Amino acid sequence: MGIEIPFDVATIAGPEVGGVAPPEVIGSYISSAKRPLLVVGSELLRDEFFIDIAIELGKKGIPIAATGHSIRGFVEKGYTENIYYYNLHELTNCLRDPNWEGLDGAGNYDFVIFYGIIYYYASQMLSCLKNFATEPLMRTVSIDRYYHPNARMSFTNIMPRMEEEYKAMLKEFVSSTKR
Amino acid sequence: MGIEIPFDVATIAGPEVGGVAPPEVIGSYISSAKRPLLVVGSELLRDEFFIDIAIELGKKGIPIAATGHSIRGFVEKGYTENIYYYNLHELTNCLRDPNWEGLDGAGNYDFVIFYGIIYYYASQMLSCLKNFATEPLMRTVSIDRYYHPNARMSFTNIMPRMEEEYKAMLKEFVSSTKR
Amino acid sequence: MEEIKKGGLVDLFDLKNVDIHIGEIVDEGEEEEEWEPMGPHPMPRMATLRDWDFKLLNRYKPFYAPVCDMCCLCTYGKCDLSGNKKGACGIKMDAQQGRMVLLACLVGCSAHCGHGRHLLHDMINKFGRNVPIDFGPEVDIEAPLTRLVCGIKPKTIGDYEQVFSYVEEQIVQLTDALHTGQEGSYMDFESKALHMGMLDSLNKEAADIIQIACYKMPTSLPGGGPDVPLVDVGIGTMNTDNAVIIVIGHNVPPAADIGVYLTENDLEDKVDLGGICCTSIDTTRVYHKAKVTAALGRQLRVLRAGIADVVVIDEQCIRADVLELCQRVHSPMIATNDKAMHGLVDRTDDDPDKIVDDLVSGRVPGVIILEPDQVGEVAVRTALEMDKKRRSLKFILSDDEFKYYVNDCVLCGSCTLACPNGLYIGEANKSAAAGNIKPLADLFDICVGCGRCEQVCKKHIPIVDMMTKAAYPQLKEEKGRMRVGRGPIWDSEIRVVGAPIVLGTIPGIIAPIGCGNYPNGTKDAWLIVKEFAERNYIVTLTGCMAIDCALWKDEDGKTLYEKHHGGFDGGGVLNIGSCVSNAHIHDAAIKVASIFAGRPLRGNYEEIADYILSRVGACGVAWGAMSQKAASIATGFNRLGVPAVVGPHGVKYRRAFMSRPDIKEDWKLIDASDGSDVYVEPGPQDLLVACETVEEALPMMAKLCFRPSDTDRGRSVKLTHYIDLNLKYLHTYPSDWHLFVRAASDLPIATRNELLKKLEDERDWKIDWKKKRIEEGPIRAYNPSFNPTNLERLIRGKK
Amino acid sequence: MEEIKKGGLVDLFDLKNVDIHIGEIVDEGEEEEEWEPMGPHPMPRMATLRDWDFKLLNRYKPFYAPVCDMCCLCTYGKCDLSGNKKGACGIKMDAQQGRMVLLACLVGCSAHCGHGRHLLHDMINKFGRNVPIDFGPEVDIEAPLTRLVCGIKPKTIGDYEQVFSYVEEQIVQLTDALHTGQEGSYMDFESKALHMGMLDSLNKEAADIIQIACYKMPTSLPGGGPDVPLVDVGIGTMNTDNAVIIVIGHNVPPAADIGVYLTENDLEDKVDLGGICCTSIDTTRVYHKAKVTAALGRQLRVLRAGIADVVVIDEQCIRADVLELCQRVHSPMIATNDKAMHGLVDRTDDDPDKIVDDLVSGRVPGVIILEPDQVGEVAVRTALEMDKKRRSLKFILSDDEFKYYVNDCVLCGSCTLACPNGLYIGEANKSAAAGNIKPLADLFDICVGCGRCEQVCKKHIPIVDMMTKAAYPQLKEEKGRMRVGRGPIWDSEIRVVGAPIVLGTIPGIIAPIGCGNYPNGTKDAWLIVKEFAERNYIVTLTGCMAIDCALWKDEDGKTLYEKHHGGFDGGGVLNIGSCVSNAHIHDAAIKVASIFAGRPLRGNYEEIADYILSRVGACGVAWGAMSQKAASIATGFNRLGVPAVVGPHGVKYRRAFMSRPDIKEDWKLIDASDGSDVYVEPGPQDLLVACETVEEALPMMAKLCFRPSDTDRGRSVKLTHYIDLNLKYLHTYPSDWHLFVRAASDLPIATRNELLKKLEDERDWKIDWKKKRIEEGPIRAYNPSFNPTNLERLIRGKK
Ligand code: SF4
Ligand code: SF4
Ligand code: SF4
Ligand code: SF4
Ligand code: SF4
Ligand code: SF4
Ligand code: SF4
Ligand code: SF4
Repeated sequence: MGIEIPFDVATIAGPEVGGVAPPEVIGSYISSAKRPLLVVGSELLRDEFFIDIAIELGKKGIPIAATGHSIRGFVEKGYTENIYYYNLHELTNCLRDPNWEGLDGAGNYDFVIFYGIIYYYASQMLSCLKNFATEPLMRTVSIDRYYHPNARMSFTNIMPRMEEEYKAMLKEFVSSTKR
Repeated sequence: MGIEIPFDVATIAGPEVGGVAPPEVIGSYISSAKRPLLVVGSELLRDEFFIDIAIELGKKGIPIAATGHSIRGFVEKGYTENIYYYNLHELTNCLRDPNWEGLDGAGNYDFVIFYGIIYYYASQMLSCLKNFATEPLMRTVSIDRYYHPNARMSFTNIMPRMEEEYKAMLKEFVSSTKR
Repeated sequence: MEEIKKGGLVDLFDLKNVDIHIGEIVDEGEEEEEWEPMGPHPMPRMATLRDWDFKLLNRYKPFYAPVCDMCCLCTYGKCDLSGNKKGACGIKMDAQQGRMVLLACLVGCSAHCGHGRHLLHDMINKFGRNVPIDFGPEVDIEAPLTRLVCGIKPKTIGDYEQVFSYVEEQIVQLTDALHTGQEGSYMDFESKALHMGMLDSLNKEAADIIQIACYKMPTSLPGGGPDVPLVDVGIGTMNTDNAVIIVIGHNVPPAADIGVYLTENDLEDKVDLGGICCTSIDTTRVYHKAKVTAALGRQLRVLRAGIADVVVIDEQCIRADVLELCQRVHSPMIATNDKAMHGLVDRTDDDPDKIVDDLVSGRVPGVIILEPDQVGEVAVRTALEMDKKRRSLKFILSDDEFKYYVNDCVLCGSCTLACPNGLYIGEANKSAAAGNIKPLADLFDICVGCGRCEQVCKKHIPIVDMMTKAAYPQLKEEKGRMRVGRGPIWDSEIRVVGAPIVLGTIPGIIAPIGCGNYPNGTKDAWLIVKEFAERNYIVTLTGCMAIDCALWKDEDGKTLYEKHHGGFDGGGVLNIGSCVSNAHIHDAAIKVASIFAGRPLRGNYEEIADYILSRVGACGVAWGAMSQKAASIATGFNRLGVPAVVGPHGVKYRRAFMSRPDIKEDWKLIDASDGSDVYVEPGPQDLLVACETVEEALPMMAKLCFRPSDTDRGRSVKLTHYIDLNLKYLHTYPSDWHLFVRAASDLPIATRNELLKKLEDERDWKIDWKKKRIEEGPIRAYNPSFNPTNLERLIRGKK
Repeated sequence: MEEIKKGGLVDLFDLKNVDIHIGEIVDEGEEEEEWEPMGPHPMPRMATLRDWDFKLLNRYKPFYAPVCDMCCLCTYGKCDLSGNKKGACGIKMDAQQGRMVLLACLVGCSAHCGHGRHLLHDMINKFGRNVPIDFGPEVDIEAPLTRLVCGIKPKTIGDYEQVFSYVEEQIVQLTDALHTGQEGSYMDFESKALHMGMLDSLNKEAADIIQIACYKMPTSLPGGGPDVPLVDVGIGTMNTDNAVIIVIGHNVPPAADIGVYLTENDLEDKVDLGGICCTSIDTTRVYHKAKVTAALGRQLRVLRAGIADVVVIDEQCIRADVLELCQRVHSPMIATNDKAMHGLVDRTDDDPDKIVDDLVSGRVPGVIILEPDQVGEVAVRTALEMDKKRRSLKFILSDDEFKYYVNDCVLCGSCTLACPNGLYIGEANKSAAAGNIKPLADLFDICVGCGRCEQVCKKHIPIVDMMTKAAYPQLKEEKGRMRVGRGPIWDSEIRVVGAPIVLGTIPGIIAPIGCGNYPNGTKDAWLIVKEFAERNYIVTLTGCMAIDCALWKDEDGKTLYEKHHGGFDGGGVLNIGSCVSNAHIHDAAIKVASIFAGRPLRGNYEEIADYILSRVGACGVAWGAMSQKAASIATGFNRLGVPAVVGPHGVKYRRAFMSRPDIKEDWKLIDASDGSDVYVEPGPQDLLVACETVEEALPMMAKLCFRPSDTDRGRSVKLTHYIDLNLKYLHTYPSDWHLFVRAASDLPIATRNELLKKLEDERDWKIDWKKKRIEEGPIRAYNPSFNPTNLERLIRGKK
């Protein structure tokens, strides 16, 4: 795993930084999760494709927390199974507490996937989890088009002209996520 | 060039960090310098070997600024050619000024080699040069047994049990420094 | 020796060759005692209100998202605190974050205190300390925060010396706690931050009261309050055929002096006086021909556009590179405040002829004039001269330059990585190169005008100027209207709306405040105001949001200020004033407790805050919150029991205050009527929370207006808007609306059946359909006589 | 209503149910005028002394070494400033560094001001505001800094209320300047930092004067001054057969109350009262049976060793994890200050029986008692009880545990990378595993006791305890002696040494001060004192260096305090007192200007600082400087014209002040006698500089004692030591000694020929060997009537 320039260059928090990883690595990493959670944000709404990817993951049994106003996209597609609106700040506040009961009442999660969230907001929430959700350790990844040093693994920065490649990566990611 | 954990873990300054490089790479990098300067510090005194290395570099025509109380080691060896005691803080204060006349009156340097200096002191001085000695750009390297992210290039961290390897690296470095 | 004037605190400054001698203070009688008996906590010290703070902090547990995993505050460091490790001094990451929050609040609070104290000195110099504090017939409680916190009823501006002395002492005590080796508990850091926030609210009230009193800014005298006039807002309103002076900052005296000079010399139509940030707002409160050129986000672009023939800065929110920017477009600069001197030479008391000559000739790029009453003449005369010299200069890119640059861009993406909003500038350039400038023009409003992008562009493309060029046609049309800052809410208004607010039938007070670090442009500010004003909330604005929301118009070409009334009543859109004016929003809440509910005010902070937290459905929104002041402002609101929503950049403040509705024990209140414990719904759920998008923020703000004291009618109004805003912006019902239902009567009549059905189906609540009653389900039953409090001492009778 | 007491500034706190009413201040006459006419700058504001600052800053240009290339102070950020780029607010890296320096000075200055003000409240509560300030027959100028800065001659402690009000107002004004969007120039940030430093010096004087006056600490009454008694220093001096109380921090009243309780209850031989950091120093000034257990660097280890039956903390320099550390070894903790409350419950005014019971039973790990006079009883009774309970507990590692851990170490090096001093702990463990514990024992003194290593050890080796175990035999023998802090230097002493100091025949005043962040252990502190005391410098110590140098003994078993006299004269080794006492070092320099040179004092800061810079050969050394206080202390010395040397960790303060001897124009002074310009040698060359090793620091400090005013005899003495220290520690002549030679008479007689020869041979100087005169070479000729100044207004006559 290499590292690169954070999408917001000064997002350099300290000695503990996560690495850049390709989709299949992140996908197989997720496969080891006991209770994963997909957290999606408003940037998903810029293209139906991204919603569909989330739904595919949802259909693999990964519950979805829809933050920002992303829930809209799912409602419009009629996907309402295992998906919950949550404010991201409030959600992270719950995730940092090992005793939180989770969206379904069955307890907190051990693995969180960030997807479609404004870079700096996601980065700060990942920072909270990195620093405070340590006992037990919560693993975090991002599948956004940004390098996120506060996540354990994330994609590289992907500029708009590489949108198709990004979409391919997401597909690859979905297919390598086994549950 | 890779990077690793700084010798003092929290020596992470921001987006601009130098890399770890092997002796021959640093050596050949120096070969491109017009006016290099070797800055040595008190840690040199822990073994005659290190003084000898500095003297070898001095004999290749690289002037030496002896900081801390390192000058002692050279005096004891009778090496007084092209070597000047300087306080490292004061020296860096001069180095940051393009108009400084240099130790020999012939002008400032374009390339500085740090060697034998207490880690955190060296690191801060390298930070000053990195941030402020930019027009014209002053290149900096360290050949200490530490990874120095504020230098453009430095060795990796080398623990005491690897002392012999470190000495070999220094030898390699000297031989690859062509002037 | 001059006689030392009455006031208790002696002005020890500027005594040159004068002996300081303090004599005896003679008691003049008990006159002050009459207005109200002293409450339990006048002039609270650092630990006095700690119990209250801990009540808040236990419910709204500090949440930390570090911006940095290291600490670099002493030379034991840097220390790596990641994973909640301890630094060399033993501090853990959580406490360190609390410390950084206290630091931010310190700087914010000191900015207002420093400004207020400075203003007071200048005003006493100019008007003497006996300027009466009298806000007209509709305002009896002239200074609610001063009465509440200090136990003082100020009669003249001189009375504020003791207030500032109190605040200054407390600030220093709190700063002491920042030193390495003090607090080890984040809870205590946060209690101190809350204290700092409270002090800050007091500062703001003091500063605004002083300037209102001295400059006769709008109050409840004719032309004030709801009837304040409208002024021009926007770059497009600047008449560049005139000489143009731009004032920037927060401290109005120098700008006021410019206004006086223009008026006295009949130059009002020859010189345009425009401003940026709060000074501009306050200038319009003093000099009605002034214009509000822009808020913070446009500062760099206004300066770079070169429209200013003179730039006058005072303090705060001024770009640190202002001098360099001015030099680039040959705008002489006048610094007027010792806090922002920019390395210039101090020319106070120097001959104006010489100063003007030095500035106009370009011998010096700028000067310092610390005496506000010396600024007007120099600024105006320089502007008139410079106007002639600068007429031929052009600072907007030519078409050719624009074309050259868009083609030169290599789409390297460096600018995007440097941009706080991650704007894809390269792509917009590419599109412009291909003939479509819209993407670039569209970035203009989303850009926060920071200039970071340009510094990293290897092709030296003047990105900021490129956006300005592309958006130039819109920009020329940026012509809005804004009410002049009205200052205090009238007691008479409170008497009218107190009950509707507490009972919930006015669904809430929404207070958009603060800076322009928006995630997606100024239009969000407009949308927030529009949405709530149309729903009959009271919308009270200050600072940059008050400006930015005025830039946009509806289909009829009307701004929100034109569309809505300016009274403190449902549907009102009030410009309260500059940042310091937002104390009047606190004051309104306090007056509800005092005037409507008759709670004692004097030195009684804890009880009033407890009242507000449980009963006054108010919610601040600092959608572009950026500065340390915004941090202390929000924290001050929080201690008083008022929640605030921030935009996504707000997460970089590191700390939020959110509750856990799922933890029942956190929601135990006391019924003061009988001392019984009552478990309640989460109202308000958070004290400080960030939303990702404005679409998310709108329903969130509606939610944060719920209060345990809501009557059923009030609750049904609030629920209506909460659900409706969810449906409108999130396209779904909120997942937690049922938490706020205590009885069927809490449900809006129009949709009551439908909602009861949902409760039955989705939540398994038991509904008695005949009686249309809820039999089982709610957290608690609705009890109209419930008297919620968090304070045991307020229990009136034991059950 | 209570009568408001004389003093001008009304105490507005703790007024419960009391009306505040301010009447008229009646002028009582002109009595104050008599002592001295007011100078030009009483109570200078932020910009008042800016000209002086710019003079300093132009010669000693701020040098910045960023610890971080980013700024994270507002939510526009983080911003990448590397390469002197600008942040989103327009600030450049250099100005941002100046801002961080101002922040450090703010926190340091506020710590002293907060402490002083707090102390004043407590002392007024206890003793009233009329406690006279009278330091005995030898001290007429009781408060040089107060007179100099404020223009006030304080008669009672109550007079300090106005001083603190002045400082507090200024601190807030300066803090305002930290807000985003204020200064853009690093020069102005530094001028503000210098102002902060000056205020800090005033705070310290105020605080020490108040405590001296109230607690009758040593002055010039019998047993004071040079004759202060000696006390025990070191962990080895603690008698663990007694109950042990450890006080930590800086604010002495709670510890003083413990002393009173012990005395009154005849428990002095049953309870050992020891302390860490400045509180311990000040405790010995009040209660002579107190011991100084350790300085900052040993705090963690003293606590972990579990010797304390009770730990009492007040404020500053307390480990943030103190509560956790206390819990681990079952030491109940009492927090006594609102700045460091550690999340505990406030039990002020509670029944002592209950508190003691709660602590002894372990029901609570600690309590808060904010009233100092309630601390003694609780602390002592708890200690006596805990002593019984804790006797059987052992906190030093057993041999087996030690062995287990040294063998368990995998030499991974994580601890080394976490250690601020980069100590090779793994290697020392390995050596211990092989039977040689010396390397590990040797680390004990070099370790600064931060605990960072342990947190990263994957094998959970208690590294700090390991070093303690290895060094235990030495540690038990750590038994030093130290003079009790003597407080003010006597006017009579100044009268004797004024001339020798200014003329240079006493080569200098060396002032070791501050914290324990040494690069190589406490022995360096000892060496510095020893070297200069033996060379007839005056050595004045405060704070942790005063403690640490007392840990070491010479061959005769004597500490430096025992070896050297305690008078302010050549060869003296003076413990001035705690950190706040180092104001007396400023005061000594000021008194030289005032008493010896007859310069007007009142409100005349600029002239006095100019005098000191040019004539008083004093140099501070903060070899272990760590805290924000050390930053503001050094900056305060600098504004007054006194240079300071720091250890290598000091580079992490980010800023230094060094001159460029090679730039001739920077060294232009004015001869006040005739107004002529004189280009001089670089004396002092730097105002703030770091040395890498103590061997380098010793000659550097000698160099920083050169002053342009030195007589030839004085210069020859200084040159002797400068050259000699170079030869001794660097084994060579200094490369710049010739710069300080103006005439042959400047050269020491013993080596004059040799040195003249060197000048001829190595520097091409022209020597007239017959006359033994230098014909050509020096920067300037020696002129005994040279009257150096930097201030044009001091020119007496034009040539
Ligand atoms: S204040 Fe504490 S955490 Fe911060 S650098 Fe200093 S020792 Fe480390
Ligand atoms: S940094 Fe410059 S060249 Fe690179 S994409 Fe941005 S505008 Fe284009
Ligand atoms: S000036 Fe605008 S486009 Fe450039 S970095 Fe700042 S916000 Fe982004
Ligand atoms: S609202 Fe914020 S940005 Fe605007 S003037 Fe006030 S503090 Fe500055
Ligand atoms: S706290 Fe801020 S200034 Fe300090 S290291 Fe972190 S980012 Fe840099
Ligand atoms: S204060 Fe300036 S440099 Fe620092 S984070 Fe804010 S905008 Fe960036
Ligand atoms: S406790 Fe001592 S050995 Fe451990 S990291 Fe700190 S200084 Fe180094
Ligand atoms: S971290 Fe622990 S195991 Fe590693 S070298 Fe240090 S003491 Fe040994």
